[in-house]
Amino acid sequence: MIPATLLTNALLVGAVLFCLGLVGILTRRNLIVMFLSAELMLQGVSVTLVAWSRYHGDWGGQVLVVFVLTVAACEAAVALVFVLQAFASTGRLDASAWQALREENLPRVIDHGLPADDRVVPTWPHLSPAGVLPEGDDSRSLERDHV
Amino acid sequence: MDPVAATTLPIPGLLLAGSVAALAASLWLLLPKTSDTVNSRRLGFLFGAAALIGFAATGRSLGGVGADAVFLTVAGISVISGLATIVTRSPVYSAIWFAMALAGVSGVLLVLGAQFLGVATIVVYAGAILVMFLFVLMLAQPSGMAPYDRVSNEPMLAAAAGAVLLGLLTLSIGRLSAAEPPACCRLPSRAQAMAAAPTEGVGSEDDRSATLLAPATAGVERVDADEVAHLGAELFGRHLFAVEVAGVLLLVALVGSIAVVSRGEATETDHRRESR
Amino acid sequence: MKPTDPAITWLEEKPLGLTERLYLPLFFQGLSTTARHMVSRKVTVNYPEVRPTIGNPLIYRGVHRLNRDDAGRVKCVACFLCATACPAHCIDIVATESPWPDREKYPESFTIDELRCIFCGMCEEACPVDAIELTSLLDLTGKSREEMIFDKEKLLSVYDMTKDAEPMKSKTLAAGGMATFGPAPGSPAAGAGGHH
Amino acid sequence: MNLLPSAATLAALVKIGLLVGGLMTAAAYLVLLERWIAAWVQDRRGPNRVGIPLTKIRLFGLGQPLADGLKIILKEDFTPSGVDRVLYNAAPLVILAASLAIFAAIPFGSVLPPLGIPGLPDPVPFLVAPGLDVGVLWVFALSSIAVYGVLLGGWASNNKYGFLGGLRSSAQLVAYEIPLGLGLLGVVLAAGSLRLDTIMNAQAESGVWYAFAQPLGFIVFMVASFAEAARLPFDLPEAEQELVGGYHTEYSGIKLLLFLVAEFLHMITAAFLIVILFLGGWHLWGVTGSSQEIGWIQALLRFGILSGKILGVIVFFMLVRWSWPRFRFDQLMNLAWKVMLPLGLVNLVTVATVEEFRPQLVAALGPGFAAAVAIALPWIACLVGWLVAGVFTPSGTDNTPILTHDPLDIERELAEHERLERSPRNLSPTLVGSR
Repeated sequence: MIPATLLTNALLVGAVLFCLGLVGILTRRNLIVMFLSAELMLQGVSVTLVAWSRYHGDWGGQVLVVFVLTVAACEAAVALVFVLQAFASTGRLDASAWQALREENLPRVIDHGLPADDRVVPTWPHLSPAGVLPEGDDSRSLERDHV
Repeated sequence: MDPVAATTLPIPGLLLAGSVAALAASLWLLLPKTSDTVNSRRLGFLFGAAALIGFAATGRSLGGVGADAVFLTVAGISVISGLATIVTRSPVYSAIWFAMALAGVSGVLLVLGAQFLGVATIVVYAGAILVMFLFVLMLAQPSGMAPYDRVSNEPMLAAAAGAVLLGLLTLSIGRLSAAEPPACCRLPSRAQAMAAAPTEGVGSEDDRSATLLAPATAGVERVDADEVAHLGAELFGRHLFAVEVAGVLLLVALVGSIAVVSRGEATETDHRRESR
Repeated sequence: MKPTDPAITWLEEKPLGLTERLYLPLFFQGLSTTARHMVSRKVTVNYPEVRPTIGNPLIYRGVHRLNRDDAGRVKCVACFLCATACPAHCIDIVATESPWPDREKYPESFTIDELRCIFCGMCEEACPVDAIELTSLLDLTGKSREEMIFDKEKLLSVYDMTKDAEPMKSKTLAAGGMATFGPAPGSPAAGAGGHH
Repeated sequence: MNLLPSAATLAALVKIGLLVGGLMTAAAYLVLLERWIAAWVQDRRGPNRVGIPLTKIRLFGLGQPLADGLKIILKEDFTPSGVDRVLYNAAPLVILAASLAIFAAIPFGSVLPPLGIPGLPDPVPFLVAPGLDVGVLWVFALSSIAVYGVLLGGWASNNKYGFLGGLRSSAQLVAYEIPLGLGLLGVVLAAGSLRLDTIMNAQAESGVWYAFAQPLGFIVFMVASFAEAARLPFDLPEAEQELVGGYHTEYSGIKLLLFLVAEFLHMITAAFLIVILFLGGWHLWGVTGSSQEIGWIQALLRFGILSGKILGVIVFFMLVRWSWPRFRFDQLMNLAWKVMLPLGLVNLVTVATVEEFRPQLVAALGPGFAAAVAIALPWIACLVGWLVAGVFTPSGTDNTPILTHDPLDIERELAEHERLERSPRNLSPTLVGSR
């Protein structure tokens, strides 16, 4: 049992986390950050559930949080696979790079506000291959008596 | 109802509106945009601090924020880290901030007396899920910041929507405690019902529900000693079927993700195995 | 060498037996080996207090010395064979006409840079008169590079210091009847020695 | 307002101080012990020179940890260019803080006799956070936090060896947490509590250590805790021969010290858990008794026995280091997922069955015979599981690398080189100008 003071405060924290997660999932474009925002919303819901559960002395809310954890784990496994597949095919973690599921007659979404990729791609020195070609032909190595 | 909550003031509307506006401005300024400058971010932090103080003040008027220093600390950690999670440009840092937020949430759960869930959150989220994400992030983005991390979709609208939603939620939480005990709380809770019931159940066949009474009568400061045992009994008693379903769900997710990820890579290894 | 080279013999790995696959027998075997070595006699010594014992000083390659003959003169005839044989080029000899009738030259100066020396023992083997030898002195230390360049006097003093403990190898070998390898012991006119 | 800390707070502070001080000293001296054992196993004598400074007293080299610590602290704390500074500096702190915080839930003795100080619970337990109901889970949570230190340290170093070490390490730690948990679940099931002190008391009361009651769980837990502590034969994270130094390749000075101390703390934690969960904790038959009302002598005796057992396990850890070669990474993962996980499940099911049907067994066979059956069943499960695992292990594995092309095909390499040379992207401006 917890006092009502703690209940309202915990509810407030849950609400803040939920809204922050909502803003994150609406605005951010990186697939993984979007996923983190969704998890943030789940955290807010968990706090709320536990607070009510403790307030009422009923264990149902905590049981529900256990299921939230389970679902989050499943979600992470499946989502990560799809994110990885998207990354493997496009080389980007951008949500808008993943447009293969749109309707056939719809045009492709093109980002106009996207800044140019000004990341410096490091150019590594190309060293000449190490070693020298072995002399003679391979057939002579048959007669070789030592290495 | 708690006497403190019953005597609290109604929420000052102006304060709430101000906090909502400050939060919206802060979110808009802090979210990644192409027009970002150092000063705009500073201003965003300023607004964010103002919004935090505003909401804390609102919470205080709801029922005494500041009574519990530990709760305030962990709540502050979780909220600030949550904000940082969504506004940080580098995804790796974003994930680190999310881990901090998790630590804060876990602290909140511990203060609320849910020991098992508090620690399980860390084990499952921070220990397994987030590590996987860090793996992917570190492998996918070795250095620099991708263009899509430097802009966000409709930051102004989203910030405003989020702030307004938070204001509304705060308002309803305030109504909940400031007004007469609302409908949901007027219903006798299970513990209250048990506390009201005659205590002849103690020592009889239903020992579990008898100990469940104890927190209600022994006062709010007492740490619930057998929290895990209660949760386990509830989980595998009333909700056994749901637990089974959750187990199947986990299995399906595992098999599904392995099936999807290994579809493209199997050929070469299989070929080699066959040839040997 | 390419992996396709026919000179390579590819070995099939022996399949694991049941004991090996059960793992624990090998586990305890490994542990018992470790435990046995933990209590066995140690092979190292507490060095400055306890001197390590040199098994056979005749084949140990420590600090050099220049031997003296029976008359106490330096035995070297300044033939430069050791300096020629030295792979590290650490021997420097200045030869001059010998004041004695039994040889033509003798070393006016004979220096070895001990820091450069790799202690391979080639000089010892090349020497036709058994003048240069490697002793079993193993702790060669100094505080400066100059100190580690041994001149003729120092090398002779090493001989004076070690001659009782370690007589000349040629004499030891002759006494022990082990002169089957190398040139005839003690004969200054013996040819280039040490091809074994 | 009462500014003076309460007696309970003071007691907690004293316990924390003793524990942290003891752990730090123990970590320092375990380094010396590790070097000694390494030397003895290799027929050497080991460090035995450093004693009391400025005197000739050598004390068998007991001053060595002090000298080592001073040396590494006074070394230059070098930060390479190109690192992510925040995470680079934070990683050692994270890992050390997490490794230390684990001990909040680990009891390091039984209880003190009643002191009669007002405000203190009587008897005083040897435990920093006695109110924590989920001690085992706490240990798990914080050891999973320690993964962050490794992963971030490796990534922030901007070094391929560091990064590979970090990735390997976190994959290994995450994978072996599952067999670790399965081995532990059997104990939790049998003791009926997640509190480590309750688990110890349960073993003391019955007199049957869980290592005897659940041999398979003991083996699985032992192997998994070796892997969690990243000790040989599971020291893949910092395999010197392959990865230079693993995730702490780029670290030096005091930050490296923090990493190394955290590693030793992991080993101490693993030893604590093995002793507490499976080897009876402070209990020894006929010596310590099992009651909670004890005098001073018995309290200290129990503390001594616990410490002795832990030291024994740590010496075993160190002996193992010199006995077996390191696993390859695929073997490591195979062991975790294909051997240890099923064995852990077998143990869990056996223990659950025994615990479920214990009342019926006692009713049918009498208490003595029922106890014998309850111990015999897990042993049979252990033997069967071990044999099955052995028989179904493949007798040879195909380790030849899958080559997309001959690595010694020099013509191909030369052609590739020429192609890169010709591509304009890689030409520096001066070269373009001169042509």
